[in-house]
Amino acid sequence: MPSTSSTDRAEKRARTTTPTRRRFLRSSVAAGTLAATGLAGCTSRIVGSDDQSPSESDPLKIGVYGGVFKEVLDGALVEPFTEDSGIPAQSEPQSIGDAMVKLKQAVDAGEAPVDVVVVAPDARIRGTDMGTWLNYSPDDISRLDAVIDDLVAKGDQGDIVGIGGFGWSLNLTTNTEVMDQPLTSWKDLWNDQYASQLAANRLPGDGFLLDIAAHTFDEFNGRDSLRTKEDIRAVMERVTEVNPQIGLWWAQEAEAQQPLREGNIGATQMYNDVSLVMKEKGAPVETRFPEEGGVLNFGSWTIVRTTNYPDAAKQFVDYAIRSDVQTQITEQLYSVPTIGESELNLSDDLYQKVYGPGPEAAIRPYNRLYLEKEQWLSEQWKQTVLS
Amino acid sequence: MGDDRLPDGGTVRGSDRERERTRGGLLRALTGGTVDLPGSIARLYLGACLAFIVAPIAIIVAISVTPEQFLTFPPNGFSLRWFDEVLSNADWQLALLNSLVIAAGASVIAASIGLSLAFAIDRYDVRYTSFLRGIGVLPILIPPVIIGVAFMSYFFLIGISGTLLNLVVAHGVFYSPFSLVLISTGLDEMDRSVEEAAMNLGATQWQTLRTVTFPIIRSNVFSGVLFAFILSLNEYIIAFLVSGFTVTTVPIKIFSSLRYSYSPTIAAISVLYIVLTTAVVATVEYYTGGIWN
Amino acid sequence: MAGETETETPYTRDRSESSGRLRGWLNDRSESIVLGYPLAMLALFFAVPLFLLIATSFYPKPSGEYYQVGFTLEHYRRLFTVPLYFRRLGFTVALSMATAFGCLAIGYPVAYTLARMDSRLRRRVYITTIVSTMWLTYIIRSYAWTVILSKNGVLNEFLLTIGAIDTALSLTPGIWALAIGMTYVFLPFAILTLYSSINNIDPELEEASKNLGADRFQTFRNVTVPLSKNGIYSAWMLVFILALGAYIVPRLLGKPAQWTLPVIIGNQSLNNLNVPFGAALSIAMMVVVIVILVAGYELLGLGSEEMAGAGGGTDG
Amino acid sequence: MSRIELDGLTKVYGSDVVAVDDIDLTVKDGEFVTLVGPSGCGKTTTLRCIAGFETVTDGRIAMDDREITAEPPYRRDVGMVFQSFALFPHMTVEENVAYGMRVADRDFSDTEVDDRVTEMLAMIELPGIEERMPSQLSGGQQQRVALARALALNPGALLLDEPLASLDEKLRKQMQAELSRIQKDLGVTTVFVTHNQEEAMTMSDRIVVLNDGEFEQVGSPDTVYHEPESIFVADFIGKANVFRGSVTGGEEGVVDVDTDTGVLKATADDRLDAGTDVGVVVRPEGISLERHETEDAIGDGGTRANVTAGEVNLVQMLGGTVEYRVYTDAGTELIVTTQAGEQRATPIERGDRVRVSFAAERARALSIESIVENRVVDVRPEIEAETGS
Repeated sequence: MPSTSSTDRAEKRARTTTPTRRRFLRSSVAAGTLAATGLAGCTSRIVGSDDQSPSESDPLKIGVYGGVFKEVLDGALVEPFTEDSGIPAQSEPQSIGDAMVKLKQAVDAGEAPVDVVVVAPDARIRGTDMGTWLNYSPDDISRLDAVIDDLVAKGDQGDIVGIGGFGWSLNLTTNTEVMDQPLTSWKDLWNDQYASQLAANRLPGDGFLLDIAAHTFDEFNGRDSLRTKEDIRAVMERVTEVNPQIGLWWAQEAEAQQPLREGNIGATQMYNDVSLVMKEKGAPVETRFPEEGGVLNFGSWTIVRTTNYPDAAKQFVDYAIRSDVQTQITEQLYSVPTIGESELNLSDDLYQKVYGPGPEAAIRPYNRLYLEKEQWLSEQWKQTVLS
Repeated sequence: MGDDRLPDGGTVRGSDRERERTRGGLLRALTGGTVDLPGSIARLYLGACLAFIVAPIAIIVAISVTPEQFLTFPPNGFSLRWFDEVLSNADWQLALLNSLVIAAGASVIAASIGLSLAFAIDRYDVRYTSFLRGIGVLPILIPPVIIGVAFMSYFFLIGISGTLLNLVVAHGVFYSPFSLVLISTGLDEMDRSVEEAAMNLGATQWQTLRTVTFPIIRSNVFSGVLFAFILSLNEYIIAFLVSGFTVTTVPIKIFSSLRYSYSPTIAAISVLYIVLTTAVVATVEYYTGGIWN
Repeated sequence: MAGETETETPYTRDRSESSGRLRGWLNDRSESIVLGYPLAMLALFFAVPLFLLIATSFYPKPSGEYYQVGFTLEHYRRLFTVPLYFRRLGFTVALSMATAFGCLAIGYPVAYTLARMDSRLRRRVYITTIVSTMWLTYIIRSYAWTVILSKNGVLNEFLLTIGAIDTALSLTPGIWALAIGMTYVFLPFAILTLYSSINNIDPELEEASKNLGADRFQTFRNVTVPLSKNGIYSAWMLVFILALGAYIVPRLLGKPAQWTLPVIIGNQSLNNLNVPFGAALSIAMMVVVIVILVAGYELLGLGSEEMAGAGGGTDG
Repeated sequence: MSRIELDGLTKVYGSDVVAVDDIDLTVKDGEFVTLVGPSGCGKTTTLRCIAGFETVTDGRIAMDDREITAEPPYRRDVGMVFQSFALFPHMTVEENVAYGMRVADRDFSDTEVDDRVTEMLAMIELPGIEERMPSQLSGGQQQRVALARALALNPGALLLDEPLASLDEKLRKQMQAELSRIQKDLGVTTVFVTHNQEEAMTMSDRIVVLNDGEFEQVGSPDTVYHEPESIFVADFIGKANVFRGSVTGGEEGVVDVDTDTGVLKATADDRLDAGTDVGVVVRPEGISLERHETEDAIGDGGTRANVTAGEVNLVQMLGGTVEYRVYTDAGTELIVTTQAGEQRATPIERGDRVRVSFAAERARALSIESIVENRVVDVRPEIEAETGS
């Protein structure tokens, strides 16, 4: 297996980057701190221990979003996995979007605070570039074939970086008590009859307004209109026109959900799955796949490079793409499954709910753009769109 | 009163006040000691201020009993399910416990740093007083986000990461300036001759500190501890960064669940906090005979 | 009388060196301990991270990647050339100052009334109430204010009912919601600080002033306020600093144009992983804040008092 | 009780502020010594050096034969009463008085402590106030409690730092007496600091007049008052009329001084050379007043060498004495006091022309080098304020 050698090297490197100097610092400072505070925390995992299996006291740690997300994943994935494989596993709720700095630092320090983590595409790409993820052989994942092709993120040599776990579609969700009709087109964001009544995600790489504008308006040419700064500027110019309509720029879903429920805003960009949960729980909201297509993105299961349990982690990822697991998660979260339709056992109604017009109709965002030009973009964004 | 009436420079600060006290005492006796302070406008203003303080609490209490799965105001019914959720859910319990332990440890560290530094600055003939004061206040001047990143890098560098201790130390150091400022203020404002009186009566420095100085600046010290405790309890970003992935506090837990809306558990936790505060403050007041008197 | 006291029970001090060894040791070393402990803690857990932070602000950060060890002035150049950042810094400082003054304006009368309240029970109830608001997470307090200030919120309904307005005001998110929210979350800090300070002022001083013919306002201005100068400065400074670091409240109650520098720093560090630039922004902010605090300290004359006090009990 | 010795005591603040400059003083066992002087003269610093609150720059301090220069305050056997009283505001009177016993290394039983507190409160004539808080006491009561506290452990010496300064006039008089009584009863060595010369005069065995960190004069109240060794002392202790001038001649301890008021005869301790600038100091009670009804000759020679005329500006009854302000024809204002009982045929009133005279024995010529500004008459403002009210 020639492809694993680089992986092995990476692992080895990680485990041996603990020079004595740091050990010394570590022990002396820790001792000092202990003495100073008289408080003992739980000891951190120190890299370099022998590769062994996860145990009850040191289970396989899975980084996931918290709240309902964690509840569902615990019930549909983590606990069944432990039952099935006998490997103790535990989910760790995190604000994953903010956690990349932490992961990077931990990995650089040779530590693995979590072993497996589900990340959005931008974070996955970033992690790949920074060497945060473990690259492993496709042979390690028995069910790989079931996964929709482009949802397996691969490294340069064909080794695996991440495997799609579930997806979400960014749609338009309307409070039907405030607005007569649910919004059905992205163009509505540009419609000045909705002055101050709408909401949108403020992060360019989360709200994808550039992608949306490039796909929605005829003067642009989809992703091709986002290749050069000059072109992007033109699209951004167009995006700036949504500003009068946007009464609320949010960064996290919950920030928009409350105002939407309470009618403080009439409609917003919102994830399909979140909206369906909201509606199910009694909120007066309707979500629509916009005519131009929802913005479809997938969260990938990635393995942290410095993990002590690469084998257990791979087993977990393999388990996460089992069809019954995928079905369950989809049923409970209304997320988009990442394995082929034929593998699943979804009702038509549910399929309709989560896919709408189907994956082919969706806008697949230009994720890499938001990384390659991030500084420029974030500055331009704050100075034009958000001003 | 001529210059001669000024206290000898050698006497302590506050002696002027003491002198005024006597005069005031006489005046008070003459005037019958009436305090005619808040007039009706003042009272109205005060009422508005208190309403400003209380209104949000009332709203939070109201939404904590919503039977619905979202924060709802006004609530469409009455249910204690969210209290039950907080009190019976092991994750919430752990997060709550972590938060309280971290806050307690951090407030102890913050107070100990603030107290000793305030004393050092105040008491000893230390050169560079303003330098020390500056150093003491500096931690809080760095935005939490970035000090969080710095702490995180540092903890990884020295190899302690992902423990409660990280948070305790990070919060303790970060919030120590509050203790320092408050205790310094207390020391500045107290009549220092009482300490000399104590030493003159045979009390060692330590005894003086324990039996005289500390009781007098107690409300300042306690405010410092309280501030650190509360700020630590509420602090998200530093905690998030230095906690690794394994230590969960209440704010971390709340933030991690933001994808699926604000859960009314937050309101329930808040109400529990209010109850807890009332209990703690009442107990402390009862046993100490009044912190803020 | 002298004879009487000296006969049976000699009420004199025992001057022998019998004090406990530990206590003696502590006393002998108290100075170095009292100064050494905080300095060691700050050196170990603050100076070193701060140094790392300063070093980090000079590290290059290639696009899409993490920062690398090296040296570049790029971040500082960007900070000074892109007007966005200084504008935001200015806004952040202005907002924090306004918050601090707002907290003083509301907090001082409250603290004063509390300190001069005759009923101990009532005072305890009020203080406990004020303290309890501090325990609410910023998120929930921000939410409570959106409930009050939003378009279908309590305030709008009230104003519409009494006919003060015709159409609902859109207050949140917005500058007013932000200002109110910031003031609200930091007010208890101001009140408690001011309370401790005002409580130390002898009420008889105020009566003395009134007795000398000063009206209530003059007394307040000439007696109460000057005597609580330290407390006022402390309260102002605490709120100012807390407000500067505020992250959640501006995010939840402000429009993007009103997001404060820490939000941007957070965005840079967490979303863009540009820690070096975040560090540079932080250092710029720190410098500006220090300048403001020192200026305030000097302006209020606290500095000169400090100089006088440094001599300790001199009469020369 | 103990003897206190100061030997070359020097205290310098910073690098060049000399608060106390090389002073030597022995306070005898049981003696009441008062340090008096204007603000900033170093008297409080001296006291604080004895108490151990200031580190001595140079010199040594000893109690009896034990050197205590470097001892911390809590190992010195001195009790102190502070200007602000410094009662512990968070403790009751009992706790305040018992404090020294509570913190002492040796154990006092509760009964011993109770007994002693009761005894001390009896001594200060405030029995039964054990449970009160300091804030519930009047200034005078606080002062006495502070005294009781300082004396509870029978200190070798008692230090009093302007303890009466914050009391009103009547209370102050009362406390002066009280303090003297207690001090005499206990026979405790006492060092008293005040800027009020009157207090110094009435209470002390010896007075030390300090100026600018140095001793101006040490002596009994009587000596210091009647035989001041410098203009400063004359000026500071009691009221004094000072005529500036220069020596023109003289013999046998009496010199002639040429002043604006004319040539005055005054006694002089030292031989003052002709041409020396001097001040002629006359106490108010050393001057006689006579109604000046006719323009008859001024100066009848002999003992009444010093005579001038003026107009009465002010007449004040001060209990036992009457004080007059006289504006002389030479343009100076004089203070003159007479016994109230000294009946005259027609009382002298404001506006009357008077003849002013004093004997050479009542006038002292003192070298003027230490006096900078020309203060002809120095009326301590506080006295004016007190007596005027």
